[in-house]
Amino acid sequence: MKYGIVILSHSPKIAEGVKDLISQAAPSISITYAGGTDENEIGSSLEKIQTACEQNKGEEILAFYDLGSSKMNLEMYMEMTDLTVHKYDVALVEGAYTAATLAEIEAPLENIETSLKKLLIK
Amino acid sequence: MKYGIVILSHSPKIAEGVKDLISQAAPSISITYAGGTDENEIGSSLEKIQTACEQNKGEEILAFYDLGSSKMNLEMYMEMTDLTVHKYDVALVEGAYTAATLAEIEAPLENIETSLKKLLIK
Amino acid sequence: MTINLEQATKWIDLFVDKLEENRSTLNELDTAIGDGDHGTNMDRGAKAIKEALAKKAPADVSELFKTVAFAIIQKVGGASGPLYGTAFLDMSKAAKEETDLAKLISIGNDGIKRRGQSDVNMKTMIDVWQPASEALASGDLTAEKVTEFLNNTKDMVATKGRASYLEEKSKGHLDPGSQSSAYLFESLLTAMEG
Amino acid sequence: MTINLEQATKWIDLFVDKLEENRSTLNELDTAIGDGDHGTNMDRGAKAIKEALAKKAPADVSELFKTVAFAIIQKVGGASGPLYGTAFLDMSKAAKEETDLAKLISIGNDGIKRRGQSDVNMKTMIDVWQPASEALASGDLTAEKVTEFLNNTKDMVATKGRASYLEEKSKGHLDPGSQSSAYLFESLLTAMEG
Ligand SMILES: Nc1ncnc2c1ncn2[C@@H]1O[C@H](COP(=O)(O)OP(=O)(O)O)[C@@H](O)[C@H]1O
Ligand SMILES: Nc1ncnc2c1ncn2[C@@H]1O[C@H](COP(=O)(O)OP(=O)(O)O)[C@@H](O)[C@H]1O
Ligand SMILES: [Mg+2]
Ligand SMILES: [Mg+2]
Ligand SMILES: [Mg+2]
Ligand SMILES: [Mg+2]
Repeated sequence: MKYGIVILSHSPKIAEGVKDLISQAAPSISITYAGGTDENEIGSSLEKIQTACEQNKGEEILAFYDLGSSKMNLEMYMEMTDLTVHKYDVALVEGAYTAATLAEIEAPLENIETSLKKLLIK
Repeated sequence: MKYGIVILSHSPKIAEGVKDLISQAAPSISITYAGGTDENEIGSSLEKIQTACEQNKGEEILAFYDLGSSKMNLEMYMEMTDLTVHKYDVALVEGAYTAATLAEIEAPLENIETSLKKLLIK
Repeated sequence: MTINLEQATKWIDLFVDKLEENRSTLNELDTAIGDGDHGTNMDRGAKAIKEALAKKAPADVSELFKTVAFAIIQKVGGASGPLYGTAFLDMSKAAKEETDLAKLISIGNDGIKRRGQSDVNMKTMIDVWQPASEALASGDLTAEKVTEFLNNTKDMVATKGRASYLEEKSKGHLDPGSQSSAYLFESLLTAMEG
Repeated sequence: MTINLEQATKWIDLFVDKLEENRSTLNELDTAIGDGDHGTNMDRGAKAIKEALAKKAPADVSELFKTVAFAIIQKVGGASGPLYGTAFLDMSKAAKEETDLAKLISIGNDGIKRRGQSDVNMKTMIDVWQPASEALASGDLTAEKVTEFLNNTKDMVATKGRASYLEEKSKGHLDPGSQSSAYLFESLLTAMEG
């Protein structure tokens, strides 16, 4: 599979819920998530981000996050990893849904990114 | 309390997670949510929307949704109710967070809406 | 052409049967360009309609449509819930005074457009409802025409609903909501025949 | 002025103590313009640093900073995690060659700016780090100055971090990350004194 999706949220429930939601529209896409701190409280965890990215089955990763510290942890991870991770500064739920829908029909990255541009808010 | 926040999502987990996340920044704001169908599957429920709005303690409601059918159910509810419900076509998580933060410090609606305008994506 | 309670009841009964029979067809269509649940959603609505009608037989067409609307609104769970729900709710209100079928359908169509902020050519159920309503008005709606309206959605690019996320790639597939609407109008034609 | 392992160890020990002592102060500052967890976050980091240092005594300043960085990155859980974490990680890399304290702090400051895409006057910890780094370079950093830098954040309007959601209303409150950074530099001054 070309693209996998990784969801990062401060809330474990949001992260899991986004996976549930977008899986319906993209049943064949690998979707992994990192939600909350190591103790599953509101926050973010570099370790969870790492695990979510490593367990994802996509050749390249499309990553979506909610607030600033998820973004910073993601960028920190991107500096450390050899995986190809694309980070999008778009609305979390809506952006992940859009990307999943398009990845499901094997749309090229260019098309996915054109659609995501409309959701840029960060 | 002047403004309460209602979160509508196709996913019960997203709805609850958004409440968890924004409660941290807005501990004194009434935040209620409607997630998923009556059977807690992915979808939306007019009845849950009604309950969430009726149980909210705000004098006026600021409502945030994820996808089209939540929006349509919300609009349907708005046609039926006497409550004042403001619906925002913005990024769900980010919009609700922004509104909650500002409502917490009792910012006027005008200010809240100016901030939300930057998150318009629907 | 006017519609009476007997005809309207038959219409809804036939529609409900078709929805239950074609649950998987509708799901498959929705899998291609949506989230794969349109059949499940409408089937849930169908069962709720049956149950509500079994509980209390409506006294007139307006009450029948209201029962249908409430069952759909409460139970469908997808976008088609508020859409079909608004159509039947608006038709129910109108049916208090109005008995002309074409007028009622046209009012239902307007309800869907209002609720969905949509119009023809967006690859939605409107692409069956609106031409069907027009054909009814000119007295020449046939099952063939309904199929034609449905098939026309195939080459459209969706600009509303979930399929719109696919943009150009939504081409080449029938719209699931147009398929369920085709069942609705086929059922109507059969009910009005005899 | 250069920094050696003994001084650096003392610095971190003092910082960790201050974080633990002032957990609720930091939480209160963050409650006013954030989500109320900066004290809890930094306290978690402090405990992780202590634990990591107890497990394995670092051989040099670079290793010490690396241990601090990893503990913070792994345990803090808020924005301050990657921010302080990047500062100490970058200082750790630089400390392999560099012993000049002002240079190291300046490198840490650059790390925070890179990670946070931020600069001075955005009402963040940068507003303590950057002037402190400059004062160190000119050899005149004092505890009074640190307090002054911290107090300057009070009238700033936040344009980064959670407080930026409050826009104008973020005025009139100290930035919590600047307060924890003030503890960091106060600890540093004490450690370097003797
Ligand atoms: N804005 C809209 N206006 C009109 N019809 C719409 C709109 N959005 C969706 N639809 C119709 O609803 C159908 C999908 O219904 P369904 O699958 O039950 O809901 P969901 O998309 O929430 O899963 C589409 O095939 C389309 O015909
Ligand atoms: N982009 C940024 N650049 C620099 N510092 C920042 C940035 N975002 C936040 N901060 C700092 O982090 C502090 C908040 O840390 P903390 O409360 O632990 O994290 P969170 O905001 O995720 O809850 C702020 O007071 C500010 O000093
Ligand atoms: Mg569907
Ligand atoms: Mg659905
Ligand atoms: Mg905080
Ligand atoms: Mg936090």
